[in-house]
Amino acid sequence: MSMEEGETTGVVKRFLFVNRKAPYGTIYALEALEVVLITAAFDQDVSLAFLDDGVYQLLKTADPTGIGMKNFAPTYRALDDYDITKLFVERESLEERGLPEDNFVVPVTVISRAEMADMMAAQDVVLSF
Amino acid sequence: MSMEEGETTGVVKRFLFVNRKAPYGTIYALEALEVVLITAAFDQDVSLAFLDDGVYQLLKTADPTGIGMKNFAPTYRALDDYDITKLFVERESLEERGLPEDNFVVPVTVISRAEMADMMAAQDVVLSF
Amino acid sequence: MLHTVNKSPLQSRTLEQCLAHVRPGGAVLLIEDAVYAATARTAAGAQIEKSVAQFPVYVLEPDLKARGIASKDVVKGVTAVDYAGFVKLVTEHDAVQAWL
Amino acid sequence: MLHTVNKSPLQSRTLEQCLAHVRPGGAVLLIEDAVYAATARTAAGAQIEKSVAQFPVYVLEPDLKARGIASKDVVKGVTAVDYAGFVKLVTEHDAVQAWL
Amino acid sequence: MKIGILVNEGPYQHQAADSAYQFAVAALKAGHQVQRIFFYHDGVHNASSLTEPPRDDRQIVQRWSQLAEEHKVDLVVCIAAALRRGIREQNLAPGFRISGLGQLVESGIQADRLVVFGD
Amino acid sequence: MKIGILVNEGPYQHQAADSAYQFAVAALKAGHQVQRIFFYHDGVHNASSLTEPPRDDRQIVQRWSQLAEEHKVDLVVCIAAALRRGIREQNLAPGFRISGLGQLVESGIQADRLVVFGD
Repeated sequence: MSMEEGETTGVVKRFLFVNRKAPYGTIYALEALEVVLITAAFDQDVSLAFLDDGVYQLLKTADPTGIGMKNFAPTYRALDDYDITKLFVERESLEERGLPEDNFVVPVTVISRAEMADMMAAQDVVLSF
Repeated sequence: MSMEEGETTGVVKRFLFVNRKAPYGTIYALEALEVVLITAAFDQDVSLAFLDDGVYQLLKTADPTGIGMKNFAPTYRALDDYDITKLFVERESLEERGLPEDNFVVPVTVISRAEMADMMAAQDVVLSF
Repeated sequence: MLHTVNKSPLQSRTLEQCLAHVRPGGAVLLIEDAVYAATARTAAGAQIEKSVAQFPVYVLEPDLKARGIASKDVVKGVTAVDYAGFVKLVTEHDAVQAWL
Repeated sequence: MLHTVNKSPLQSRTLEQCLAHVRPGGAVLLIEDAVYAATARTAAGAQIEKSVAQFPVYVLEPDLKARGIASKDVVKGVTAVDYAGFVKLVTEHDAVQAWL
Repeated sequence: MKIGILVNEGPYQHQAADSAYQFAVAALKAGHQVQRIFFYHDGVHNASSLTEPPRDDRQIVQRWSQLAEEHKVDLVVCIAAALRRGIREQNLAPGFRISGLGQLVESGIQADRLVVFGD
Repeated sequence: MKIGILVNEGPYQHQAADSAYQFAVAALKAGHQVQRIFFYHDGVHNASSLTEPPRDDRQIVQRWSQLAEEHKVDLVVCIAAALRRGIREQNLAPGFRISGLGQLVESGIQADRLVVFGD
């Protein structure tokens, strides 16, 4: 990314990236992460929401070598370098999938569906893939 | 299609085309129909199954001009020229969608889910899109 | 927030997930295959009928017509809009969230 | 008939549609995102546990591993197979039906 | 108002490219500015100069090119997604340009609304 | 046994192209004949010679070409679907050929099994 692209006259917007799809079955999770990393460099107020099958994206046990793919979950750790720490995971989505709250590749904040809805309503730009 | 392609040494197999997706939201219904028309020319034993959202493909009230697309449902009428008359529509799928049994662009046979399952089990080649 | 949904409620669980995340001031617009959700005599339609008491629900008319759904078969309380109406809804809400 | 399913049961209704159309002699193979259906402590998993009493249900192990699901979290009665096993299942059944 | 658009799916397979186009046309007609249309994921296929759909079907790629020409709409194709899927300068239709993901983020910042079309 | 394969989705966006490939490799390894792999719908994008994914990612198109070369697998791209989506002789990867839908029907007739991968 060039400096020129980064010039956006000091505007800071609340960007939300909504992750609702499972990893590997489609590329959405991986390419969404690529956008998040770029957005980080623009000094915006970035949040990530993981709900529905999107909660599967963060499992630290993932190992896609058997299907010839790369494990991209560790890339989420790079977000911390950009001070992106608002990773919200929906509790109800975890419960529906029988998943524990502590099996993720990065630190996350587990919130309720109602809190998720409130958080969504407070955003300026919502990107879903 | 060339004559050469049509030469398949007199083998007649039971071909089933499974249509489970709504029209227009995706191209699957249209491109599935294109395969059916080609298959007809190969003198195979062809059946079409419409279930789940696939039952929406045959509604005679469709009018996609407002979204810039062509109405392809009338093309189903061409099947009759090839003596393809085994068009099966699942009753339970209609009921779940609040649809009547007589609103289709071509004559169909409405069958139960159990009959649909039996019919599927009797096929040699099943194509789904 | 304007929430858009584009999946059939009979094939996908996206609509119910969306409806569970709408807040006061929010609205839902059904487009593409999600327009089937606005049809009467379906479970999704019954759900939508309940939702309209809490927030506005719109349906894109060109997508309804494409799929052969008559206006009389749209559940009560749902407002049909054309693409101009879609644009207007986008400008009237502070942001748009697509439920893909 | 070998039925393959590739959609997550938590996003799509495809799995339940497939299960309703399996006949004696038929079997189900869960691949791609459908492997989540074989996980314990989910509604789909409970459904699959009931199904295995009626017909064999298989799950593609490389897809399970890719998604970080441990073998111990797979519901009882479901058999994990690799791609060689997938091929073997295809040859053992007289036809294959993909539920897409 | 300035409106940005994101298209995540290719032409013909899903309706997303059609819906985005109809929305863009309606936005322009209502006097709004379509600040940018960004093509990501399979959306990059909307920029292929090599498509040749049946004559009686809508010409999706050509429609985009015309929109760019007539209304000076900025059509941007994500370079990473394009390389993955075989879209390059040599098969890029008129009116499109290939650039980085930063252009999408910039669109989110500069436009008053960002509308996403996908599957 | 003779096995035919149908691929309905493009590379990278959905896993279908990956699953089909892994299945084909396993079938060959087990001594079966992969009679034909037919690419339909967005599946035609699997034949694009212009894809250039990140180096550390799998090279889906190249993998197909190698399969064709090493095992004489017949890779057929549907001409109607390909024209709609911008795949032509000029951007066709090695080992693929463009032909009609009749080739898919023929595959269904001649192969002992037809396995479908899609979305």
